[in-house]
Amino acid sequence: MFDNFLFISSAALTVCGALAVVLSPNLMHACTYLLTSLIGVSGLYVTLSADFLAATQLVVYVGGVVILMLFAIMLTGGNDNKSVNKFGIEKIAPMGNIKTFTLAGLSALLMALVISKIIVNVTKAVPKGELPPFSSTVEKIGELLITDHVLAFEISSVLLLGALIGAALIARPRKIES
Amino acid sequence: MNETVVTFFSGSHPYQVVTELLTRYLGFNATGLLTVVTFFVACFVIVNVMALVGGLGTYAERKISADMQMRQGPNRVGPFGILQFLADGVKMIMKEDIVPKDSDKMIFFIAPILCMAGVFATLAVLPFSSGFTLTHLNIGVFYLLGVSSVVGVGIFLGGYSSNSKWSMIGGMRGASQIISYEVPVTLSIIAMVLLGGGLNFKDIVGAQGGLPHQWFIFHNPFTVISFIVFFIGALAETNRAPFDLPEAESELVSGYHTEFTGMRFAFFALAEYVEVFVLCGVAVALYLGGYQVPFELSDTFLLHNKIGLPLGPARILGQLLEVGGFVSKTCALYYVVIWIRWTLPRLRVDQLMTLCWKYLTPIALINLVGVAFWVYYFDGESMWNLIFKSGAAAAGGH
Amino acid sequence: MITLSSYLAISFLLFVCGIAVMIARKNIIAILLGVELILNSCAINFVAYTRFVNNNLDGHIMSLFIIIIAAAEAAVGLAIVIRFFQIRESIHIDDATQLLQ
Amino acid sequence: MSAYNLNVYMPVVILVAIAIVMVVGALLVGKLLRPHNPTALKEQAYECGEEPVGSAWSNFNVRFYVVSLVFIIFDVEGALMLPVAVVFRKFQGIGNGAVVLGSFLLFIGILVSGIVYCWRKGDLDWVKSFTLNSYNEDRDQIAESKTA
Amino acid sequence: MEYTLGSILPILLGPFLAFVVNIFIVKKWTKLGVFLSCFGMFVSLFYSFRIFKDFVFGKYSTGYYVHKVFPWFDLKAAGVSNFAVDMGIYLDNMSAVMLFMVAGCAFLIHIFSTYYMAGDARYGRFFVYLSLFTTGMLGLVLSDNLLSVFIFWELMGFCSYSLIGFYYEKEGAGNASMKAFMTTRIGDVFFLVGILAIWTTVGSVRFVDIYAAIADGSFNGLYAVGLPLATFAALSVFMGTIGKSAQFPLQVWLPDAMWGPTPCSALIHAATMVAAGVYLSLRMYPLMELGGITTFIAYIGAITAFGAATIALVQTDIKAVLAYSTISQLGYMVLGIGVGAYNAAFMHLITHAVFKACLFLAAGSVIHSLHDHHTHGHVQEMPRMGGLRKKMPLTFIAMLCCTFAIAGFPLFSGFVSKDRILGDALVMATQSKAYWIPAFLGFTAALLTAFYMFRMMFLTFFGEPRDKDLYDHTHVEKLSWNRNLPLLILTVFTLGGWYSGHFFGGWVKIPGVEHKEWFATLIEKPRVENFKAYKSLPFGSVDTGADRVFEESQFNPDKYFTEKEAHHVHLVHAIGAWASIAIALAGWFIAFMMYSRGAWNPGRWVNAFSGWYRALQNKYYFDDLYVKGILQKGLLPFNNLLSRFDMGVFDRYAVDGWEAVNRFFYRIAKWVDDVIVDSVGVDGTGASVRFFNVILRTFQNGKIQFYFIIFLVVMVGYIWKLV
Repeated sequence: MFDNFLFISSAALTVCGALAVVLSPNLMHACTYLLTSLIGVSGLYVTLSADFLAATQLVVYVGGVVILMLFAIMLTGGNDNKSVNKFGIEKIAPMGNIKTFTLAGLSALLMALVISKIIVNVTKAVPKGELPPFSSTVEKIGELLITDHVLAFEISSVLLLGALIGAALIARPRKIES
Repeated sequence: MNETVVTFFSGSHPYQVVTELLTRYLGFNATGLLTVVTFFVACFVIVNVMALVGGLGTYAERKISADMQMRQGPNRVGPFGILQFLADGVKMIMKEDIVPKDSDKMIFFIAPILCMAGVFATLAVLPFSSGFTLTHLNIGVFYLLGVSSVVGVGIFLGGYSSNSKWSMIGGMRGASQIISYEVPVTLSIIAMVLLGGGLNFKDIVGAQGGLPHQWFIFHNPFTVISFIVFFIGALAETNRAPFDLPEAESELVSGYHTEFTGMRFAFFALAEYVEVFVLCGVAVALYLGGYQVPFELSDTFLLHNKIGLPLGPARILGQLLEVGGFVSKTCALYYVVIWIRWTLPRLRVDQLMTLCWKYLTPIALINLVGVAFWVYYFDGESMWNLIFKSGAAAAGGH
Repeated sequence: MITLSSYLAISFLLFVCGIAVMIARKNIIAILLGVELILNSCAINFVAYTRFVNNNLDGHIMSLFIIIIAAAEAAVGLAIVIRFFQIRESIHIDDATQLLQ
Repeated sequence: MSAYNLNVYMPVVILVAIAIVMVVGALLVGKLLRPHNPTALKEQAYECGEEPVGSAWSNFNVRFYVVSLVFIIFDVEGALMLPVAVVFRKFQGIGNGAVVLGSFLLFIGILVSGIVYCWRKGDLDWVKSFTLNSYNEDRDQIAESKTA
Repeated sequence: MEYTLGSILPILLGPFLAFVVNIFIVKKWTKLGVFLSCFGMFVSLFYSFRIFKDFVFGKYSTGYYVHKVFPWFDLKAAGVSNFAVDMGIYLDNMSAVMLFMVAGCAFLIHIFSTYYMAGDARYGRFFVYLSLFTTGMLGLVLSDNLLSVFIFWELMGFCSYSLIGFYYEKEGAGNASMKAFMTTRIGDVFFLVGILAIWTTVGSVRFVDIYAAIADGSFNGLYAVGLPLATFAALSVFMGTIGKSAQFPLQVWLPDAMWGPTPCSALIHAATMVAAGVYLSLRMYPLMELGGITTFIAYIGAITAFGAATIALVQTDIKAVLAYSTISQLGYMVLGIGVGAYNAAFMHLITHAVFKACLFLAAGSVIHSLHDHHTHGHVQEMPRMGGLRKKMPLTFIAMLCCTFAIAGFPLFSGFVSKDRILGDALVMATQSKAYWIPAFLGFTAALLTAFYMFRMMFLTFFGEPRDKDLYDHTHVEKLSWNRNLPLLILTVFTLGGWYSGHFFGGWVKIPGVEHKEWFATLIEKPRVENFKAYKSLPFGSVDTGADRVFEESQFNPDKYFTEKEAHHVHLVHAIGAWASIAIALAGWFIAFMMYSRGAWNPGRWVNAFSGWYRALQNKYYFDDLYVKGILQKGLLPFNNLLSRFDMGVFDRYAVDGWEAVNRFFYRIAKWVDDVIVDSVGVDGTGASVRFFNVILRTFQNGKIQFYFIIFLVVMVGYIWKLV
């Protein structure tokens, strides 16, 4: 009962958020809608009994990536010229125009055709299993992280290091040698 | 096992009787319905209590600051002015709701909701007692971190949406301050999780005891520093003085909620006060023994078999004792927070960032490593245990 | 009845939305939003499969690393955007057609 | 249905719902009680009584971004370290504490080198040596190189 | 027996981790880095002493060894059958003694270097190399197979290259480092060939497997390039020794190695680099024996010992004398191997390491204090020294003791070991005529050794100062922990009693003290038959050794002889011992007469043997031979020949002829070009390019979203096909 409610509400949140991201003409609003979509995904993780992932989704995406995006919007949105949009160069172009939306719609349709075909085939192949009982995943993930996936664990730290150094290097204003 | 307030009650006789009766009269299995109702009632109670806490927080703040400044403070409404917050509430709801013309209306509406939702969602795992906690999630602390990070987004959007320069600066400052101080706080929490061996508050609190030497704060030298780091970080995360730069009245008028009037402002304020309470509660649960009562007085077995109370009242009394322990410790911390606000001057923004990144974060990292080494070398024994053991050995033990 | 296909459908919708965002938008940051959507849809797929098909936690680990990579990607990507904006005073994707400056 | 199910998340949903209902409800109820007579002056953003010049949504300093960048890296690091921290004592119990400690320390060490880098490069300084000047110079140089 | 990895690996990891950390920190935090290096060495010393104590004086019997193995790579999975290489640790008495010696000497040299190198511009970098160098040697000693021996061997080669060329601003240092590197490389190539030869036969390169194979007779009946395989392999491996330990044909690099800072010379000449070659030969002794090349080895050793000693007679540079004495002493060790004096050779390795390290450090101490105020350099020339014993008494004592040791005076360590080698050489000579020459050369070299060492002593420390200015500017030596302490500690260990058990020779017996010949008891030839039932243990397991407690060996030199033979051997040994003493005294006497009393004029000898003198000064023209003979006469003409062929034949006929052919076709082509290509081809191509350009430009527009759409379309096509 509650499972279904949680699933449906999270799914609705996710999908509606995603659609709103597509349709919103305002970048800041799109980012807010992305936030709701991400929270919905977190709810979906909960229904899949991936509780740790749900929390990670909240911490990393909501607390991190979205704020990063918001900051980036504010850092790039400054232009006092009134003839342009708040966040772009031209009024319409940054958030798309009829041409791009048509293109996007066509591509999305194309993808939809293909992926629906995949999904149909896959669901035929996979036996319809009941949901296994809900269980906690934190300890199991911890064990996996230091046994089977220890290399990935360590390498991810290297990845993060690279991202940190690279991004700091790029974002830092510096003098360019001519 | 994931325990909730429902599992606590569902073991009791009256609850089962009610379930049976309802099932009989309604014609379907009423377990689910009763679960929802129980949860709803519990949530409602806790939300109301928290609203009360928020209200009393403002009152306490004013009264304590008055005490410190040798003034009277609010003293007209009710005895000692204790009903002042109700009067404030009424005033708030009667105020005109002004939405700036150039503002982003949608986000202007959403921002307080994000703050409120983020703060209230943290209440779900706040461990008032072993039974009366809404739910002991397996990812308790981590969940709390994730949900409370929504507040940062709320503050940023609040500052952004009003299209006022003060608000914008306040919002940027608030968001960057909150995320910055989340780093040392997270690192301190990881150290405690290492000691407690679980993210669940029940595990962490259960690993501690009722007496101070069993608390994690005095577990080893690192945890003391860890507590200080956590506490400073919590102050900054809730934008409390001396870290109230996002709403620094002398610089930014009123910071990110400059343009919010009436109830919208009230919600921001309420969210802040409740968040302070919640973070004090987390500090208590992580470091100060949580709901543990000294000498295990709250033990149902003790109350039921040794003292002779009936089972039901014994359980309830035990839980109430635990709630009392938790709330009293939390209120003590709350007092410290207010005390700090009226004692220390506000930091400058560069000092704020320096404190976070150049002092607290390295200290928290070293602490984390230190705690990990402690757990490794002493097998998780607290320093008191080691002292007692070595003392016993010196006194002729084996 | 919640089945694998319902999750697949959601991730499918998310994916398509992401693609649409990536093509329709001319704002680089908005395009990055689309990338996030696509990454999330993949992560949902991983978790759903691991839940319904083999019920171990490998999919969770995979999703965890997707989240990590998404965070790193967002950090670096946005840094590039900011740098680009500093140089070009624009975040229009069609202004970013040349690698050199 | 066992007690071990998704019901544990019910309070979360209820609390969030209460929060939303509270805000919306208070605003709706307030609408009936409070006065509503807006004027142009009232609806202007308050900037100490002066007329606002331009939009507030303007370009901000990069330092906010660098801080949030370091933060997100640590955020992810925390998310990865928590499960390991949880199982540390368990592995310690079966005598494998050293392995976990080793990988844990290696993980931290690699990231610490990152923050040390940022520290050395001055990314953690709020008041940086580079300010608008170098930024403008930068732009001028690019403009020159473009024209040349 | 409880040797877990935790008690063995720190030996290697101490200096290695110091090296790794130092790479990063030493430039900035030099003092900390130097301390780390020394501390890493101390850790190594501590653990190796523990092993030394347990193995040599502890409860573990002689035949005991620890062998821990872990798989390095295994190609079975990749389809290559039976190709798996294991790495491992092999510990027995010999490696225990060796480890302690290496770690001890290296530690003291580290300490001394803090005195010697302080103030140098590359003070920190020196320690980086030093740590890595020591790691290489320790790793080589701990290795259980030839492959990892080779790896560490090359690691040392690299380090010696860096250390010899440490002052790379000086041209000589750069050349010397390259010379050392290239010369040893020749030996290394042969060594690698030897490893491969062994691997093809045994299927493994572990020592224990090789021993087992020798015991099983796996080498019998196999031939390679006309030689029995065992001989071939033994020769190849011995070539490695020749290169690394600077034996007769490849000895040229070692004297030049003194271009490096003196402490590193001490390390290269004493404990590490050159010792590695001899150590390898000792490890592979059963193979040499099987290959029947012991006589060859004896000759090589004797020639080296004698030749180097003669060259040392005429050197005036204090370090050069020591360098040639090193070659000479290495020759003794190899001679010992050749005449079957296994443990005497090994003992000489150890004793030589100790006194040679001490000698070099003492020389360093002398050189460092002699500062030329005109050239602002240190003075190494003996003619400018003299009378220094008053200025630096502690160094003098250390150097004197070492000189006694190397000259083979009784009571000192050199006597104990060298006498045994010479004694055994004499025994072999009485049994086989072929050994007369090595024995004779050995005894002669002993005489020369005593002579040139005392010559060095007299020139340096006795008499009147020959360069008054230099002498007056030299400070009187002050006792300092990092200058004198390493010297004095090493000096203590130049006493023979530490090695033989008899502090006063065999004659004076202290009542109540058991004289135990631990060295002779515990170090013995690998008895290959013991390894037939060998079973290796997985890496990291606790080695209980229950299945490998071998028969205790009691030192009994008569064990292998009948009573009559034993009597003969004893007699010959006694003769050899007395002869050694007499020879050492004679050497001292000649030097004394020449350089202290001045009774005999060395110049007369020079005049009398002026041809020999020039030959000696030019090191028997070996460098000239290699450079002018082999390189210039052999390789350079070959090169020239090739180039002449290139210019004369190839250029003239092939290239020029081709040109003529081309010129003909050019005429035809020009016409075709003008008429067909230009009008039709070029213009047409231009038009078509312009046409495609229009199409392609729309694709190559730099717009990411456009690319993305293309990508999507292609992907959709693929998926549609696949699903």
